[in-house]
Amino acid sequence: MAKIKYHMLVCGGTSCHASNSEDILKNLQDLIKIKGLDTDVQAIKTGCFGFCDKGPIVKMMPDNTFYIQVKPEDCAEIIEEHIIKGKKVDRLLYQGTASKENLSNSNNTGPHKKQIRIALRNCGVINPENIEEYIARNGYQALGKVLTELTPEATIEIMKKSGLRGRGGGGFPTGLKWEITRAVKADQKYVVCNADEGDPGAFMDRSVLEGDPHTVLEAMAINGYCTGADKGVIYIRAEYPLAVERLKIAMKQAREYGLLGQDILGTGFNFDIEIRYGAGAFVCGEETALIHSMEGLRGEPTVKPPFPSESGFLGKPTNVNNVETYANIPAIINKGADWFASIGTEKSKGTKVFALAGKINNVGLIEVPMGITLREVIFEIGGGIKNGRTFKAVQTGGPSGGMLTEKDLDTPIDYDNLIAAGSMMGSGGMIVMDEDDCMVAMAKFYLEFTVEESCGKCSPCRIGNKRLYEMLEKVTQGHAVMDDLDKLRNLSHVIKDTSLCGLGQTSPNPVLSSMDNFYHEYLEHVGNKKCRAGSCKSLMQYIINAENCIGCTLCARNCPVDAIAGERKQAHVIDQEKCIKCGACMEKCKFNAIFIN
Amino acid sequence: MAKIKLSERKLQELKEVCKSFNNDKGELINVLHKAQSIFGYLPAELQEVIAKELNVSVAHVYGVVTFYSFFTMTPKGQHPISICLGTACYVRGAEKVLEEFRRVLKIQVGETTADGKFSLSCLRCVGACGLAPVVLVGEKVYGRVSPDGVKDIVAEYNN
Amino acid sequence: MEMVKLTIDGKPVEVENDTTILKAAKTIGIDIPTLCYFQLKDMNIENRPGGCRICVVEVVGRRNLAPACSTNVAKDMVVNTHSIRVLNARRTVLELILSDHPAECLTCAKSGYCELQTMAQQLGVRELPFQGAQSTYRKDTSPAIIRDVDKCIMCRRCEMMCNDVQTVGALSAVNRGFMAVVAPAFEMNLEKSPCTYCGQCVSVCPTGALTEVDHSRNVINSLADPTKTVVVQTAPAVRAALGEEFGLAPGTLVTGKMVAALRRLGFNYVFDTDFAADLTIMEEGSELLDRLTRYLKGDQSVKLPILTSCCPGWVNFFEHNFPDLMDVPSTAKSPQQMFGPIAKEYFGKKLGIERKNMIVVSIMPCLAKKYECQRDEFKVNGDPDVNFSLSTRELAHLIKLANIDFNSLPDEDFDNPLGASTGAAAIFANTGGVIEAACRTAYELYTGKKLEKVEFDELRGLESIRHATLDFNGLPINIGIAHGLGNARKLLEDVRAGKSQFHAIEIMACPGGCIGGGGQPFHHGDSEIIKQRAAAIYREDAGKPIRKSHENPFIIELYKEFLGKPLGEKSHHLLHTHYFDKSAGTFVDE
Amino acid sequence: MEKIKSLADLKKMQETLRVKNKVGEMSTDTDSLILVKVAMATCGIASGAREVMEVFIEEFAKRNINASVKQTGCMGYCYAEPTIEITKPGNEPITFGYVDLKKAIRIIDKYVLNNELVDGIIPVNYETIDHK
Repeated sequence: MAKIKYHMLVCGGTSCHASNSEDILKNLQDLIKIKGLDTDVQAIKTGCFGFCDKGPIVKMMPDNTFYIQVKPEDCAEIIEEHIIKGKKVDRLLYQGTASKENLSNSNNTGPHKKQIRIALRNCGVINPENIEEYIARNGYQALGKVLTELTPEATIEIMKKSGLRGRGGGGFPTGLKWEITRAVKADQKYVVCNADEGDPGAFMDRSVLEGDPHTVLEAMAINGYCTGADKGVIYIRAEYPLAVERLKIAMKQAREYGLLGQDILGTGFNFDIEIRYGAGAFVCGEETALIHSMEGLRGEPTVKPPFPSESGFLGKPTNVNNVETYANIPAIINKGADWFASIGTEKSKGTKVFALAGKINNVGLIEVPMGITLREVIFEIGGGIKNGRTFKAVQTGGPSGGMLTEKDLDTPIDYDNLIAAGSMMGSGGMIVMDEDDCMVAMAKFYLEFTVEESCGKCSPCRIGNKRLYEMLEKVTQGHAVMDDLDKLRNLSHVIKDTSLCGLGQTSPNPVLSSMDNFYHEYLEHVGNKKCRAGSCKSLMQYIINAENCIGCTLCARNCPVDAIAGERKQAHVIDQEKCIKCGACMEKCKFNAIFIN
Repeated sequence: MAKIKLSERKLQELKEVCKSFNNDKGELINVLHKAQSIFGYLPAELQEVIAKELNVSVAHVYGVVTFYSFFTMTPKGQHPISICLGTACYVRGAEKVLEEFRRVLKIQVGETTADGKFSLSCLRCVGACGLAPVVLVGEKVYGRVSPDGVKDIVAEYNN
Repeated sequence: MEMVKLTIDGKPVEVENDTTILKAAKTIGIDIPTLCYFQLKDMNIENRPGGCRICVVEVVGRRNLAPACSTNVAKDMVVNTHSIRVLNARRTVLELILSDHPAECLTCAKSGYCELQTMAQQLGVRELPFQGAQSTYRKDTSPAIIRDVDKCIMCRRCEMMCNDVQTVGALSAVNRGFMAVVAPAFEMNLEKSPCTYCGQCVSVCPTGALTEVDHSRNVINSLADPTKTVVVQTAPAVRAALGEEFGLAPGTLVTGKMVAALRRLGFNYVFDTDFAADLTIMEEGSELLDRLTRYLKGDQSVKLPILTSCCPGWVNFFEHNFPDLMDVPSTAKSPQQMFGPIAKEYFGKKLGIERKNMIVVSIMPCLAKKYECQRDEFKVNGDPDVNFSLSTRELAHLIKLANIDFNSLPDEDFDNPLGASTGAAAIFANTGGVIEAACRTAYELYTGKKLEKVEFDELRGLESIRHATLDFNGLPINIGIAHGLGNARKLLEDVRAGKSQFHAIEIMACPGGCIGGGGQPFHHGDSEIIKQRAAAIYREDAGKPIRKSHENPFIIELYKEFLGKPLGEKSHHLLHTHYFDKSAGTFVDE
Repeated sequence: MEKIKSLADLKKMQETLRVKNKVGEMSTDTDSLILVKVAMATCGIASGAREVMEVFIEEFAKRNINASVKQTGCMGYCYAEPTIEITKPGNEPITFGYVDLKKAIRIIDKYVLNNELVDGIIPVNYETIDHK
């Protein structure tokens, strides 16, 4: 059946492409033909390998030889030596950790991969609708282990030792949270899975639930065992029908296999889970708001303390963790706290899943060890900026986070470093922006979101964010004065300082961080009435170049607001007061006489 | 507000739903979800019935309905169109797509066309950021939508 | 309880560890400003949403500012209530609130009483730095209450009162974010909601978002009309609170000055609702005795307990919520509504004044009375028995309008015959008062013996639900008392479930009874004021020469001359009413 | 389904399943079938993964190819949806992106039948923790 013996994979990622990978491919293909190898050997372009700094890359299969920084002129040597003689071309080999002497014989399959999948270990691997595939991949063994071999205290000790911190954004140590809930005495306790992923541009939790629902169920049961709860509730966005469907299937199967319900694995431990639905309220990601929503109330947060660990769902002690946090737990139990703690940085252990999106080539879901730099994420895994544009900023932490710029690219990503850099980990949205994105408009975009999602309970968030938004609107419309920028900053600080819950306490972050990093853009909007990204419509001007205009009147006839005046056969003029910047004139002009200023 | 007549059969179905939740007021949001899927929206009359079934005040039900953006008190169009305005879609030009929909359908966000065929709404991230900008028509997801593609999408449903 | 030591503004303080910073500060004379926070001590009423953020203070070591109203003290905590950071934040937050509040102070009904206005003054706001969109809503005028929720600051006090205290459920927070506001379902008119018009929302609203419907202009017009004979009746609770509006200490009885002021305002006859209260006791007490005796004789058709029916808020409440129990309350009209027909049909006829030429005005501590006097069953050919009902606050306003120096007025007496009353009528103002008055009469009529002590101390107090067993000559009579509709609901649910042990239950809709009514001068959460009013009412009773309703000579005369006997045919026609099932009330028009 | 009664039973079951399913592991058994996994998370389905999966099932049946097609979760390559992964006996799994109906047929013609690769291969750029 198999006819082709050798595959040569040539990276076709943007950055390799920029360094002549196209020529490499062509050379290889030509050589294969010339040498009459085309029945045995095939060279083909692939997607990005994610090692752009080592590109262009050529990977040989099936022996997995990894050639780096290949030049078009190297192709003949590769064909001659590797294919015909069966000898690797040492000088092009990726060395990695292997010693020089053993290079040819080493089974090195290329640079160490930037991504490690722990939370996503089963996503894209197993059929999420089949519990047996999960079981085959060690599924429910962690639960079995804690129920039969470990006390709740010992399990909590493992969790603490692993250094796992909440992946929902706050970064609170998970083991400690469990310990606190365990310590509260009550006749009934609950564990909750927060699957109300609401950050615009984030889909980590959805992917886990859609790809590996059992891991969440298993981890919740472990949590229940540790904290003393026999009931679990998954609070999930109604916007995620597929995740809900797969969770339901998973729950049904787990019950059938006796992995949820009474007397799990014959240990006498009872635990079951129900689903409650969100209904489109971002604030319900906040613990207390989430709990009120689960109780059928308006999802308004309440002042903490009391914390949910003392008084949560239905007034009972409740432990809330997010989906990604749960997804790490079975792996930690199976492979040990030390293993987990060996990954990541001193204070942030393990990996983090990010939803990489925006103006980036490889939009996708990635899981990287803590401590990786933004540069690696954006330019290697992400394959760089789309359409060869220039990187401007990356937004992390969603509406609670901030903009990180060029200067932050080499900062190792962890909870504390991101806060120090003026942003935050957040739940894992990572939106890349290029030079076409106006930073004031981005801040306004996030504020618009916050204004829409504010619950309205406390005045700084309810009214303050609205005023922030209005001021930003003034800036983008060119109506703001310098005094407004000071007001913007002061108000931002007051909102952070006085808001009731995390939403308001972080909502001004996009404003503050864009002001910190791109103050010149604010100044330009206010002082010069100019938007360098060209995205603030009000600051755009359509202008008719009298040189090119022949006075055909087409533009004037197509202007929906009669903003264009001029005699036939004479240059026309646009009344900037009337112009609504619809662009119809420019579209119609056949003489390239209209341009944007 | 003129009174509308709710279908007896659907009302019966709703009452069964409430019963299946033990008429527990803590299940209000679950009940509202089901009610909206039965009736397509949550008119005032329906909220009164739900309040009675769960033994809570109508004001409370309305307070909850108006808190969550998923719930709607106006009937959606036959083909509800939702434009994702999540960050990924935003930076990839979702606003222009929205504008084009408004222009083509001649309605604003939250409105339904006169023939009841289309309604327009915005939502925040369906998690398909890889396909940004994303538009939903009913359950169907359209990815990488450009303003130019808007007419074609509408045309698909106009015959 | 463990004690903790902490420092507030450099001063050491030691308090129990579950004390809030706000309360701890108060013990050492530091008054942290609050806006949404509201408390009626001794009545278990507290509103602490932590929403306005005016009370924020700096706690050393804490990342953000802490709301003093809902942050508990901790050991060695160091609190600063007026650092630059706090002052800037507090003023900015207030400026934000003001930026979404109509700047209509000059014409606002609440001007001078508005807590937001006071706060702006206190924090020295001199300009409004934030301009922008304002959240605006439809105005809503019901028979008793005006909602102008453009002025709502989302303190949630009204929502708490309406739901947690009164369990009426007319109001809820609705919408989200900037458009969030407190409103009835579908933001429809209150009139279409299960609102009882108890007015407790109005009495706690810090701003002009909720105010009473003002009828004082109608009264002024009537007084100016020479063809009209204008008769006024004043409820018992008014005299114990009206003085507050003129700077007198809470609990000052101003009965005589009030009468004098009303006379100067031009009322032709200044009568007293207390007279009608005595009349109520005759009817309601007789009904109690009648039901009791028949019940004791084994009459299966008799319903016990009997519930008092003086309180219109309470009547509205059970019409909405307990239509299945409509045969339980007494059929006796409230004193206000007993007064109306007696004034028009008895007094008016006696003087030869045609019904259409007599205007009856009531001064009430209550907003539900405004609705009550407009009910159709209390009208004859469209002419209401009581034409207008003014609140205590409106009366004060009217007095000021007429340039009357209230405090220097002499004490004057009510006119006769409808101005004479007993101590039993006076205590109608307090929770437990109606039933005590009824018992004074019922005891004597039932046992035929004179009471040695007219005070029933076991029926007094401010506890939310109280019960007592009285000895009617060897017959134990179980009395239940509830004030606040939430407490009433509990007693009613027992009745519905057949678990109630009581023979008679007194219910008043407002916490404290009528002295805490929705039409009284604003107490701003000071429960001491309510206690002082209650004490004043008991003083009024103690000072009366006659303290039992059935001994009121004018009442005796009224029965002899006009009514015949309690529960007689004429009484039935003029002094008793019936109730309506309003449970099916819908917001949606047919 | 009989409930699993103990950890030992669970482990026993896992062993059986591991052999039976050879889930996600490189196949060493040259005789066993070809495994096609289709990423069926929201993004994938929105881009047409369901239709692609159907094509594979139909074509394999039509052509009598000994293969198994199954759905799985997100593989992470949102930019290249729909994505599929093919494991041929004795070979490393290969991931293909931008798989539309036409391409699905091409993949069968070229790779499945002739071991010839087609454009749009996505190099796997992550490691998944070892489960042994």
